Amino acid sequence: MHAPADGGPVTIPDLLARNVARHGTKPAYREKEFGIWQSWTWAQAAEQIDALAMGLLTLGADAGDHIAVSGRNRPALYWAMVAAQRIGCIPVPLYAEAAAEEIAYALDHCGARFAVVGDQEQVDKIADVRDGLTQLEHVIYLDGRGLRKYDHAAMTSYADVQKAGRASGLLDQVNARSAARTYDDTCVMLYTSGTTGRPKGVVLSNRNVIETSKNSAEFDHLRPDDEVLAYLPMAWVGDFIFSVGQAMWTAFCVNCPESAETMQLDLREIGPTYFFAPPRVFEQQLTNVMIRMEDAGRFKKWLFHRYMAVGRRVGPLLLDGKDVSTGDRLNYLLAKLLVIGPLKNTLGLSRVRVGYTAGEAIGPEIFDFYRALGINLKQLYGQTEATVFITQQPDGEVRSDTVGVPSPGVELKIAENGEVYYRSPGVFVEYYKNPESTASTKDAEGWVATGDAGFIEEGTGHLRIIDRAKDVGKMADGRLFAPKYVENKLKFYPNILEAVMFGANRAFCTAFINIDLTAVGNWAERNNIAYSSYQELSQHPRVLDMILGHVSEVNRSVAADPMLAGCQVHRFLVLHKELDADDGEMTRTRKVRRRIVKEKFHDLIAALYGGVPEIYTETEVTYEDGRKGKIKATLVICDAEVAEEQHKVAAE
Amino acid sequence: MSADFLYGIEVVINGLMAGVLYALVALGFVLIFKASGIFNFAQGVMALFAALTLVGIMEGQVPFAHLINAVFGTNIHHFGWQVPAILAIFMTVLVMIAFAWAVQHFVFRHLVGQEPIILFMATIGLAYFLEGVGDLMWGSSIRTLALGLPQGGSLWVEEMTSGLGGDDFYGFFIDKLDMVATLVALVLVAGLVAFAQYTKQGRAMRAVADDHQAALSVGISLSYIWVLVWSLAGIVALVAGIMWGAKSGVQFSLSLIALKALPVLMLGGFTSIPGAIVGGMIIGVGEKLFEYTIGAPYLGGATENWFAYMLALVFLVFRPQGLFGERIIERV
Amino acid sequence: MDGVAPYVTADGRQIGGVLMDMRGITLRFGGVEAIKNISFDIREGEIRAIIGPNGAGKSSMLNVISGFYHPQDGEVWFRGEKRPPMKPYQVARLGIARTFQNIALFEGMSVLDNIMTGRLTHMKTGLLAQAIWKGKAEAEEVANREVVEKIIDFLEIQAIRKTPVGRLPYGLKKRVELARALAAEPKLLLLDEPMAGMNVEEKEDMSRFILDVNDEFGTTIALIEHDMGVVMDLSDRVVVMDYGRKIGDGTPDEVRNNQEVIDAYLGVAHE
Amino acid sequence: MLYREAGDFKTSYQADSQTFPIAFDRWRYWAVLVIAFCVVPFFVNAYWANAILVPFLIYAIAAIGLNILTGYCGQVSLGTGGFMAVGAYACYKLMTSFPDVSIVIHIILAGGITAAVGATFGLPSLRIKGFYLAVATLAAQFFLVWMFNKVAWFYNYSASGQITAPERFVAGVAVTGPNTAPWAQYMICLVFLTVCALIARNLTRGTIGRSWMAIRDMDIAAEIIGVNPLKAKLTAFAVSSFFIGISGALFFAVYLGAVEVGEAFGIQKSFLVLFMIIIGGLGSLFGSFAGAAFLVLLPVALKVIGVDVLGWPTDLVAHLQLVIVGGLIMFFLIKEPHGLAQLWRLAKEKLRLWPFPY
Repeated sequence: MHAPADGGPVTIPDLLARNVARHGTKPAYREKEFGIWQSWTWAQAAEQIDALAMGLLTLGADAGDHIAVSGRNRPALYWAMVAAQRIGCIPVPLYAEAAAEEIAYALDHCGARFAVVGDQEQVDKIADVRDGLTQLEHVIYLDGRGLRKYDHAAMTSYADVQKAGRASGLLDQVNARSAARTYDDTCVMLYTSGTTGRPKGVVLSNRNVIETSKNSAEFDHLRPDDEVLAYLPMAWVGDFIFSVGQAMWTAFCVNCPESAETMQLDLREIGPTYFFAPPRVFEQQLTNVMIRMEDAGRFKKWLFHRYMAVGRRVGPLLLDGKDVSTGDRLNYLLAKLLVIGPLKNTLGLSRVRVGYTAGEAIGPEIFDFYRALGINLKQLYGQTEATVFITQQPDGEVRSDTVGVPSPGVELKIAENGEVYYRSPGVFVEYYKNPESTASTKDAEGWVATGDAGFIEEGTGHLRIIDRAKDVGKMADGRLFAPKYVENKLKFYPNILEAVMFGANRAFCTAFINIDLTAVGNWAERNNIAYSSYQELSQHPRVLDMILGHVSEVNRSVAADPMLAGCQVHRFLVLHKELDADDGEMTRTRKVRRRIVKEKFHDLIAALYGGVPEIYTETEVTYEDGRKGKIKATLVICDAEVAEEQHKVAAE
Repeated sequence: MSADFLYGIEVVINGLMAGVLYALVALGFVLIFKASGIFNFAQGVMALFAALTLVGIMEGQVPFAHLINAVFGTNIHHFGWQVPAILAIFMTVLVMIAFAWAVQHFVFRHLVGQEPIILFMATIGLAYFLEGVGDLMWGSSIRTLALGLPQGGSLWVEEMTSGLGGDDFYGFFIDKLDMVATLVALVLVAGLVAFAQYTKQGRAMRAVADDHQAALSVGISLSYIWVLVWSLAGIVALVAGIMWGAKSGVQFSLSLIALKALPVLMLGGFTSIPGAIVGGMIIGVGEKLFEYTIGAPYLGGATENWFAYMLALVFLVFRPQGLFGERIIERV
Repeated sequence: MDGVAPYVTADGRQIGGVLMDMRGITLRFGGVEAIKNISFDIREGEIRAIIGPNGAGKSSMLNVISGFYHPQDGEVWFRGEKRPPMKPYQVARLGIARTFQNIALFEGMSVLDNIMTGRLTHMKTGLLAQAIWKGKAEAEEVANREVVEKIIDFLEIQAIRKTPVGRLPYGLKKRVELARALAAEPKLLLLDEPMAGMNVEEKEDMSRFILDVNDEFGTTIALIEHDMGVVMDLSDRVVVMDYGRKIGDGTPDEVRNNQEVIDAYLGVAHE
Repeated sequence: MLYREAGDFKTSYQADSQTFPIAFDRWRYWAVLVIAFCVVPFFVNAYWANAILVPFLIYAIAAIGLNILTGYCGQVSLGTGGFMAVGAYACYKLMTSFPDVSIVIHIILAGGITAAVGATFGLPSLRIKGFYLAVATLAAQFFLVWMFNKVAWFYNYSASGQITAPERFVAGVAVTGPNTAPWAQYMICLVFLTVCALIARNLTRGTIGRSWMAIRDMDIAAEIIGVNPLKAKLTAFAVSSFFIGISGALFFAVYLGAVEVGEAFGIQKSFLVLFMIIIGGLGSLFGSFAGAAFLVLLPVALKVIGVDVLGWPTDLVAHLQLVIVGGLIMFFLIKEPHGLAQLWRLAKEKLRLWPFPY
């Protein structure tokens, strides 16, 4: 891989310039504000970016500086990242809802001199930890609401910085700086939420970002008239690629919702044509659909189920371009008119041409539901270190149990322990200030360990992920222990929000389970089951029964697979609290931190293997406002039905 | 005394008599309005309906004969008997009470707490409805009401007064019927006032008028009171219907004449019984005098059609709450 | 205290000269004297509270200021000029907006339209232009909509923009009413018991908004409120009324320690 | 169910506050216009024109007028008949006095004159409210009718006391007079209705409309936040009367051709139009159309069913009609005070949420 021979764009600013030239008057960014979608064309956006870039110069930003960006998705913040690149700085997007100390760590680690933030909330967070941060010089805020009385010595409003910039007339200097950037200079630095230990700063070069964006954009035939909704954390590599990389490459329009609360509404208004969402978003949407339909009249319910069935049968076939009988086609047409069309529309998905989900395995029925609606929902498998794309599903080869074939330019290999390795133009440069980790992840030939165990299907060439490599363990009797695999099967039930399996070096498997409050709560209402708290609901006998049913079913399906038959859940308990990032039990991207959970709830695990019928426990929790408290509970321990492993017998 | 002046007097007297009738109908409005805040536009049609019913019963007509014949192809019209006036009147009263109950039960019970203007429009609907029902029950042809009330000018009065103004004055011409009507009206007005003042229901009525909540709290049944006032209004309507019916036949225009009571109320104020009476007089005399002095000679006559309203309109602009209505202090 | 010298409050807000000066106001209803010869002033940029037991004549005073009642006696000076007797809508055009004790929103209209009515005093296009709409009228509409949207954003009621006010819960209605008053960009904002019937949370929000309004827009605010705590926190100066008389005037502390006030008002409150 | 709103977003306040913000509604609106202007005229015959279309169009204008006054500004008027009469007679006098001026001008002027008269009778509304005012407007009704009856000048001293529309042409096509083609009647009324509706929409969506509604919903508060009640009420009366005047002119010149004021513009007319807006929906332009259509179609339908099908006597059916209309008024006021328009709104809500119940 080397810089484009044609001397084509080598940086994001280059792409910006190209888009201004080609699509100057086409909307580039939109944001729902003041009741309408404020829009900026590519030309206007470029002007805004330059103004900020010059402003940053007046504040004395040097090439190579890190500039932190934090806040909800807003055009101005995306511009801030590009503006940083314009003057040879490195944008470092941070998780807006991260706790103060996490932000402090990142700011300190990258030594950011400037931070561009959304509003008072962000400013306060930084103010809390400011004393510890020696390098941080200046904070630039977007929304001045409530900040009038703050000391503005080291703080300026975004608009003022731009004004100063416009006044300074340093455009030549800005251009000079961005002209100096090469294909292998750093494009952006992203902090991985890291399931274990401290976050690591992943350094991605222009090459990484642009090559990947180019390949993936071509892979899905993205077009300049596409629309995306930018609502996922800006610090997440996915959002950077979709809303910056691909957006810049294909020059499609990035739309920012008014606020997290109005996301669904804004989604419906915009009706994106290219849509990414982690499984939980699709899950939530589906759960809501089902809940809302529960209150519908008889006729509507009947209509809904009748035609969703048709959709399930015909929709996917049509999507994959298989041939379908005329009768079914007509039927599906009817379904589209009466149920699917309006439904898709109210969900805001009717225009989706390409939809992706990734990060976690997605439940088959969820997946099928959206496919039934005729939404081209595909899975991809990726990592920050790969600039997202490792494998993805081509149109027409979409399945819920695989993560697709290697993305363009990606090579795969499977180590003997089953771990998946990849090599691609997207492979990251390094972990910032962390050579050891870099070395341990990426070898000399540039192969990167995913840390996931999986295998490539014969015939299709699709990759199937079993679990985190280090989580795939052996049980006492040597059988394979793949917790994630089972946990996902469990999580596919709307009633189960989270599940954590144990069983490494044990005789049998056990599990913690989190109920989904929305789903179960609604179920409780309909069966008029009274409950005063999450805790009480979680321990309600009928709830436990229901969960028991789910677990037993999963056991049966697991038993069907000889390799994993050992991973049936023999005993489980329903946790009295939701696993929560604020309590460190999860990452910001809602991945379970096993080690921490293990330590925190050791008493419960002991009980699971101790064979007692119930266990009393006390747990420390952190409230929204950061106060800590204890909750006490007595948890029932249930025994699940375990299916016979006749396959093994058959095998011998 | 000059003849013109005397004729003027005669006009005034006739005006007063007409006024008493207006006052009578106006009372019907006041009763309902005081008790329920409903401004009953249907009062006029009620008079028409009452009169029609009375005639129908007296002539032993089959109610809804038209409809029945049309639907079942039968050809019935009369039972073939005549009902004596007194009995017929009594039966009509019953009908009006039934009507009052129906109105309360089917319509206004469901409109409690609505803005007055909505209630007002509802009564317009009621007026239409009732007119239709009346026509369906008894047919819409013009009927004569033969109660045997004295008709025609009173010679006695004429002789008594002739010569007062020299040769060209032949004495006051005053219709006997008007005199009767006046008497009846006066009696009824007196009766109503007495009823409101001295009977238990009367006091209850006024209690309700003053303050619904309070009335409720002392255990007065609102709907009972409302049925009561609607019944009274019905009876008033009947009397008015009889008088005008006897005078100019029972026909639709009757309901329009009754509309005259509206300006009377605007003068007198919607909540004041004395107001209604005085207002009635003013209107009665006013319109007759105007017609006599200006209307007929200069404007081509028939000014009674609008004079009352104009008078009320002009008057209201200067005293929105009417003669006796109490002043409203607006608050925010 | 009543010196006219501009000063700066503890939290750094500029208090300017006298904006409105009530001189010897007396108001009678028939025989009843609702307000007895009361004088006090309201100064640029301050939050001025009027407190007192029920029936002290607070609301009447507000109604006098907004021209709804016409005092038999006394003068109203606004921005250094004696205000001739005016109709309420003329007073509104002077730049005096208000909210009402029991919410007076236009139930038949959407939140947006309600707030837009607050802009009426700024709208000029004639009947004909409006009938044609395209051009002048539409331009004016849009211009004013922009102002209104800023306020909607400021009071955080974006979500209910197009809801008919009839459907809103009490607390939100109060907020919409405030928005409608703000839309007029008033020089003087009168709030008649802005927190009546609110729970603690709503009260906190409302207090925050009132402070923010005064802070961000520098709007002068005169408010009536029963909740002493709130009043003491919010206001720069307080007028205390009792039975139509003025029995105290000064900073919250001064008032708190005024014996007459304690007897008349706090005393009552303690019963 | 029929709505597809995803991707239908607004980037400007103009777009956001347009009459039909939803694309689907917009298309339907244009479709209706196209059909009304380009299709119907070719199929309309005398019966349809006289029994349904023309009266509907004319009453729709009147209903819009009254709705502005009553539905938007909250001032109930029972003088509609009288004001229509003003329009009619004004138009007649203009037609006969200036024969070579276009009838269109005359009709518009007639509206203007009616507006002036209406404003005059609106003056009391500043002092008197609610049904006091309603009754006061009866004064207008009775006085005006009486005047046109008694003052011979208005009907050019014709023996019959009637006024008869002379033949007049628009673009060479006869629109009044005995030998007017049905489609011509239809077209001129349609044009006037369309323009009136547009004007009404523009007025009600903007400043003046809001001050009307403010007065309607809470006049005291309205005045305190800066609405000038005099201006608001008088404009309401004037604008309302303008439309009613136009409808009156059309009713006389185009529809009836010859008019005797008492029967054509009597108090019954006032009630009829009032009922239209109550049934159709107070404070809704759509309601004005719906109400007019309903009360124009009802008698026709009843006649068809009662007389033609069941063979009942006409007068009986007429009486039934009274009962039904009266009943409907009470029913709507009790069950759905916002009339057909509200029902329409609810149906639309359901369709937009389909398949969800909420």
